Amino acid sequence: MKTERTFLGVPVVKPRVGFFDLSSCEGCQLQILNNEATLLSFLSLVEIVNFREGMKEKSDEYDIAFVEGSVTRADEEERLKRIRENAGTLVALGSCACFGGVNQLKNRFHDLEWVKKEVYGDFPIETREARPISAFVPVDLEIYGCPIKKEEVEKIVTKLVLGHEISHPNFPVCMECKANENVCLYDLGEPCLGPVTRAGCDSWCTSNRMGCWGCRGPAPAANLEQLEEIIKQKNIPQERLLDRLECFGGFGEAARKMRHRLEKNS
Amino acid sequence: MIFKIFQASEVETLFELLSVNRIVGPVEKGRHVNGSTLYDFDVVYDFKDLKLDYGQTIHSAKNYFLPYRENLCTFTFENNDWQKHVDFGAYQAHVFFGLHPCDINALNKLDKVLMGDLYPNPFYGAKRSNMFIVGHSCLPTPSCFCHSMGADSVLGGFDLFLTRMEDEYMAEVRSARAYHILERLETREATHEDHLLFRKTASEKRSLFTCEVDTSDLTKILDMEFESEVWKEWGDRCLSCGTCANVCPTCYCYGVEQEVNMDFSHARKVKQLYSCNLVDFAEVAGGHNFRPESSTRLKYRYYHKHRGFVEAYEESLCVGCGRCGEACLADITVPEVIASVRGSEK
Amino acid sequence: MKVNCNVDIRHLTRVEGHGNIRIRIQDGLVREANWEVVETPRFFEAMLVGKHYENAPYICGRICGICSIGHTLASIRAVENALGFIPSKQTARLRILLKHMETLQSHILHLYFLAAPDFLGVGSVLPLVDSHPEVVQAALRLKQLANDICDEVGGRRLHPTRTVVGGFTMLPDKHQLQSFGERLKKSLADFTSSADLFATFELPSFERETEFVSLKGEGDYPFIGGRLVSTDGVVKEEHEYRAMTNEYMADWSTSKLSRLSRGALAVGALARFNNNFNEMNALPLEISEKLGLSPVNHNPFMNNVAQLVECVQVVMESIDIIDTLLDTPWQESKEAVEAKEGTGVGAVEVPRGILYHCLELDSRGRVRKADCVIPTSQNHANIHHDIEALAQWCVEQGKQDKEIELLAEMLVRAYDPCISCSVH
Amino acid sequence: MMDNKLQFIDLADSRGLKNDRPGIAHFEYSYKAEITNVYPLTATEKLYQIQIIDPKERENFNFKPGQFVMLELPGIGEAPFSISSSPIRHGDLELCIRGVGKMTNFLDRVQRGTRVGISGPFGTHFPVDKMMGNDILLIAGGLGIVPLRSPIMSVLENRSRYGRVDIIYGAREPLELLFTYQYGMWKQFDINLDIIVDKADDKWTGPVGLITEILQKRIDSGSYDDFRKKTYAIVCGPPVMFQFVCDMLTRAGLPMERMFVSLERRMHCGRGKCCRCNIGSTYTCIEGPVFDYWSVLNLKEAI
Ligand SMILES: Cc1cc2nc3c(=O)[nH]c(=O)nc-3n(C[C@H](O)[C@H](O)[C@H](O)COP(=O)(O)OP(=O)(O)OC[C@H]3O[C@@H](n4cnc5c(N)ncnc54)[C@H](O)[C@@H]3O)c2cc1C
Ligand code: SF4
Ligand code: SF4
Ligand code: SF4
Repeated sequence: MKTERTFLGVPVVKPRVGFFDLSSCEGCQLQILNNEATLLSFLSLVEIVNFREGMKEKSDEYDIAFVEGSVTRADEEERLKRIRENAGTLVALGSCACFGGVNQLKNRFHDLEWVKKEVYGDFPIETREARPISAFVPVDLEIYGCPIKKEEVEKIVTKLVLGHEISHPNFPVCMECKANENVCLYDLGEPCLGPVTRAGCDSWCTSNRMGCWGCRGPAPAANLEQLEEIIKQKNIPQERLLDRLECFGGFGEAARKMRHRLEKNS
Repeated sequence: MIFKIFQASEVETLFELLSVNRIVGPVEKGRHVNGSTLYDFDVVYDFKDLKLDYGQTIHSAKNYFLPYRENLCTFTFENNDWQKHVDFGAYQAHVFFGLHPCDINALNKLDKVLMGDLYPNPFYGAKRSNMFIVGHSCLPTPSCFCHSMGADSVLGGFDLFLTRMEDEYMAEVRSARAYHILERLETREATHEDHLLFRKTASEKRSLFTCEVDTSDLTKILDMEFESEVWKEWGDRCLSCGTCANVCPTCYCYGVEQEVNMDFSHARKVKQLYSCNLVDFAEVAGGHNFRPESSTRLKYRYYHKHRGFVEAYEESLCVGCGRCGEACLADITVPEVIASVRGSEK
Repeated sequence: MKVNCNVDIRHLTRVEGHGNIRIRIQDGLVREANWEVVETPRFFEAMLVGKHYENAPYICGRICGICSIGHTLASIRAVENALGFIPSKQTARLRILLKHMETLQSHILHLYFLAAPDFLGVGSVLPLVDSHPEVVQAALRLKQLANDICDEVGGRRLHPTRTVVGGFTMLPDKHQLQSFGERLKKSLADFTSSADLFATFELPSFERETEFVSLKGEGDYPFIGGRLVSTDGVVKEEHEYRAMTNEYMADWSTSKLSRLSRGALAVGALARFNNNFNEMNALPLEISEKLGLSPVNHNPFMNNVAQLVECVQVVMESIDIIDTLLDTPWQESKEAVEAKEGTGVGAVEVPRGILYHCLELDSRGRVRKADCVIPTSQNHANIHHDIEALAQWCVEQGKQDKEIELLAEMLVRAYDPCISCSVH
Repeated sequence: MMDNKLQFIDLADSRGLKNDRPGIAHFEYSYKAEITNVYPLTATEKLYQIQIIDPKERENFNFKPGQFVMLELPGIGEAPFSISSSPIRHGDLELCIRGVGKMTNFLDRVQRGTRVGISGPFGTHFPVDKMMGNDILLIAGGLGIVPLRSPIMSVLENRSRYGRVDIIYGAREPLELLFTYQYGMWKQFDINLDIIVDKADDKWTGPVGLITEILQKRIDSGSYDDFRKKTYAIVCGPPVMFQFVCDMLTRAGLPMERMFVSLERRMHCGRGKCCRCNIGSTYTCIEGPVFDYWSVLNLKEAI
């Protein structure tokens, strides 16, 4: 059932969309349902044909697939590849799908046998390093955040449906934080990744006086060397910066290097 | 100009008289880890919350006349046609209570760009025309250098300016409206002693500045040092975060985005204040960036404020409030940058 | 007529996470009746090792998208218990309020969006938008209210930002709280109409004797901390949670499983109700009576009713908490906490049942060992046994294929399982 | 006490900032216009004919060659485009637009009949009046032919008032050449048209190489004195190209104040407010886009 609409005379098709989840908390999908005030408008924008968390019917014919979660097992890779084949547009939904998310925190041990043993003892269980979905299939669009910000998702999906190119903010969270006239966390003695993290969340955490943990990944001009310098100067333990850089996987290599450096020095 | 003297305690009466309006003034926003108080401008309902002895606020008051985000227009769509609706976003008058000279000077500078020139900006103009400004004298903070920028005293652009002199205020009355409000206070005429005391207070203030910028020949020096290595060093430090522009009372540049409602019935055109330090400030479609390195962007900021603007308006676009240096996590401050460009690092 | 039936449901819908149902009935004999948990494990307990305790609530909140607030609060409680820190009254009140609103939004989500479609004979909430607009509107209204309060108190409805060890980074706005109080009072009317709607639903009369585990209230309906009890009479302290959960693994599940006095146990709204009904306010009790729920109830489908009853309970308690908060001047939002060696357990009743986080910290406050026991993992074994019993019951009742499949799905959904959470 | 209440003054009105004053291009005012025709020129560029709907506004809309307008697609975006049509004839406005970004790519899908917003004209222009009585050298590289087309039309319409007119136009390959259908007409007006491409295809019979090669020939064919006293040049194209060309012309004796270029920077308002087009503190939208080469040399990082 494709309803024909137009915008400025350009035909706009109501796309069939599916929501899928790999290893994740399913919070990003839930954010869509959490949009009480605008849920009904959202449903007029797209036709949801596959949403396991919310509906029983499922269809493999969809134009846009939103995939949440990272890949941590062979069957997930298979599922992901099938979804890619079916979908015209594949959207990575949330930090797990974009960067590996919190799931990749276990990768830092390098020894997956130890990880398994720590949790399951000798019980056999399958797992592998948590990876973003772009490590397996081409991804057309990434929507960042842990969790995704519903206002942003709505804006992005509207553009997607209209065929209006999508671009993410190229500036860091500090921009939005200042526009919200917050007191800077550094003035309060707390570390914050705002200066290096891509904006778009409207400084969600720092507006609540919680330093940014970088869930949206690095801003294009992120100056991590300088941030490390700042943390040192402010006498904030380096480890607290590392914890944040490491948390969602967006800062990948930079975080791994920093861990290596800190572990060598300690 | 008319001068009046009143008891310091009368300032509360003044506040009460004005409090039928929305008053914006300095309030406490928290405590810095080093123990000092953090101030910012906010709507003040209670005189007790108004902190007239503040040093400097974190942000300028610009959100009230040059909002960080503003709707430029909305569109409504119907049958392949559309209507454009413009609303300047000014609905009520504001009283600004306790602006320092730097911030009033900043407004005067903004007026030149935003209200003069070819295309006056009505969004700003409508708000600017609906302000009643009560200025307040201040003491230098460790990071402000307004005297270097000629912005430590203010000649106009306010309704009333209060200079604290011992336990009295000297009020400069600039508008008839201010004059009439002062009539309801217990005031007296300024005497010769008051004039002397005013000068003494002013010279005492001047002696307290610890921070300085040498602006002599600055426009030429900036041109000569366009290729200087120091820009690269500052650039390496810069986080390209835009904080400096956001806290600055005179930074006004912006970007525009449009967005359509989910049901395609409406669209909005939103302006967001931008910063020339942001990576894509001068990037054009197709990917070419006129200022790809952070050093070129940082340099541009100084060129605009301390050279270009001076050429156009015979004054700098910096009032020396020191906010950008205070807010910059990388400790990039105007006095240090300019000193290094002049080759006179301290 | 002999019953023959094959039910094979891969990735059951309208639940959180991935689980399969398999039933084989041949000539009226139940050959096989399984609940399989195939969710991928994420190893949260390992992730935390070596991290400073400040990471625990932040990372653990990400175990679950529905009850992230509960996980965050359980982790915070575990850390605070390990450090011997007792939060201020103000903090405790705000946390309970936040917790209640999570319970409310989660129960509403489950009742209207996940469970109700079965009773109204549709596949999802989407058709109800047109057929039962007032129901959908009421559900959205209630859920939004709960979520709005979470935003204001916790900073965010999902993965909260203001909740930290020692208190809150920021306090809610009192004007906002006041208006929330008013909205909550108004919302009670929506529940009366919901109760009327649910009274029309036909719940299967299936029952299976079950041991129900929950926190025990002392003068209140319990949500954060306290003693642990079971309907079979077991009583334990919070730190003895392992004796209450007895985790083990089985080949049909990537989630750990639990047992207590019998082969399985159940947690959740029904368990809380069964153990604490005498701590309930009058109105929720009235509703429970109207809907035929009285303790100790062994019909798992009644968990839906217990959730509705709890919604009313938490709304009423929240109204009181807000009144108290409004009457008391704000104290500091957060207190300083010292790092030291220790082990702490945080037990919190989240929407799906009792949740335990246990953290062992070293002298610098780093996590040495972490253990999280999730409500749904405690329920899995019981769901498994319930499916067996249900299959048997269906045979006795002469139910047919489609009906059995639907009943099995509804049974699992009634537990409101949060599978990704259980496998964490 | 009530008289302390500040009267809200609609000063916007008294300062002439009000919204509903067509004619003067106040800040957010735009003319509603309709796309009357769309002609694909190449794979990436299309020519849009646009008509301002209100006849009075249309009548009052005057521009000079080299000026630009802001074209707005409601809800999608707004961007600056050089007016590419004749400034003298009051026909539809013509914009030649390449699809490169958010707004332009959407515009590419838009059909005739679509309503758009137009504001302007903005900026400085090529002083074609001052050039009368002189030789004119028009040099375009790539999309640079677009802003050049308006001065060309204007010269054509007063052809007798100008001396020798040369157009040198270079493109990467023949398929990228714009306005091919008009070359014949230009030549009829006694204009020397030289076209050169970087890379020929099988059908191309013209010269292959750089603009500067043709320019050198042109310079060699005239006298130094003609160049110094009687010639004006307009150079449009990518910065590297116009820098090369202008330096060459300078060496040939053409005074820098007689060379004009058009600078394109990022713009969000066109009205000297958003600062995005600034070079130093020079607003490309107000003091430009047309600059003489001497001014350009004095703008730091203009090129
Ligand atoms: C004076 C002037 C005349 C121009 N004339 C033409 C012309 O005749 N034909 C043509 O095809 N192009 C012309 N351009 C370039 C055209 O403006 C850009 O291609 C257009 O802005 C891209 O918009 P977009 O939304 O598709 O791109 P995006 O990359 O999505 O740009 C977003 C916004 O950035 C700004 N922007 C991006 N690139 C440019 C740019 N190159 N110049 C100015 N602003 C930019 C605009 O405000 C735009 O809306 C001209 C530019 C200027 C400054
Ligand atoms: S709190 Fe963080 S995001 Fe905000 S200004 Fe400070 S560093 Fe930037
Ligand atoms: S502030 Fe940082 S951690 Fe928080 S939502 Fe934004 S990007 Fe994510
Ligand atoms: S100068 Fe400082 S505040 Fe400004 S962009 Fe650079 S780092 Fe940010």
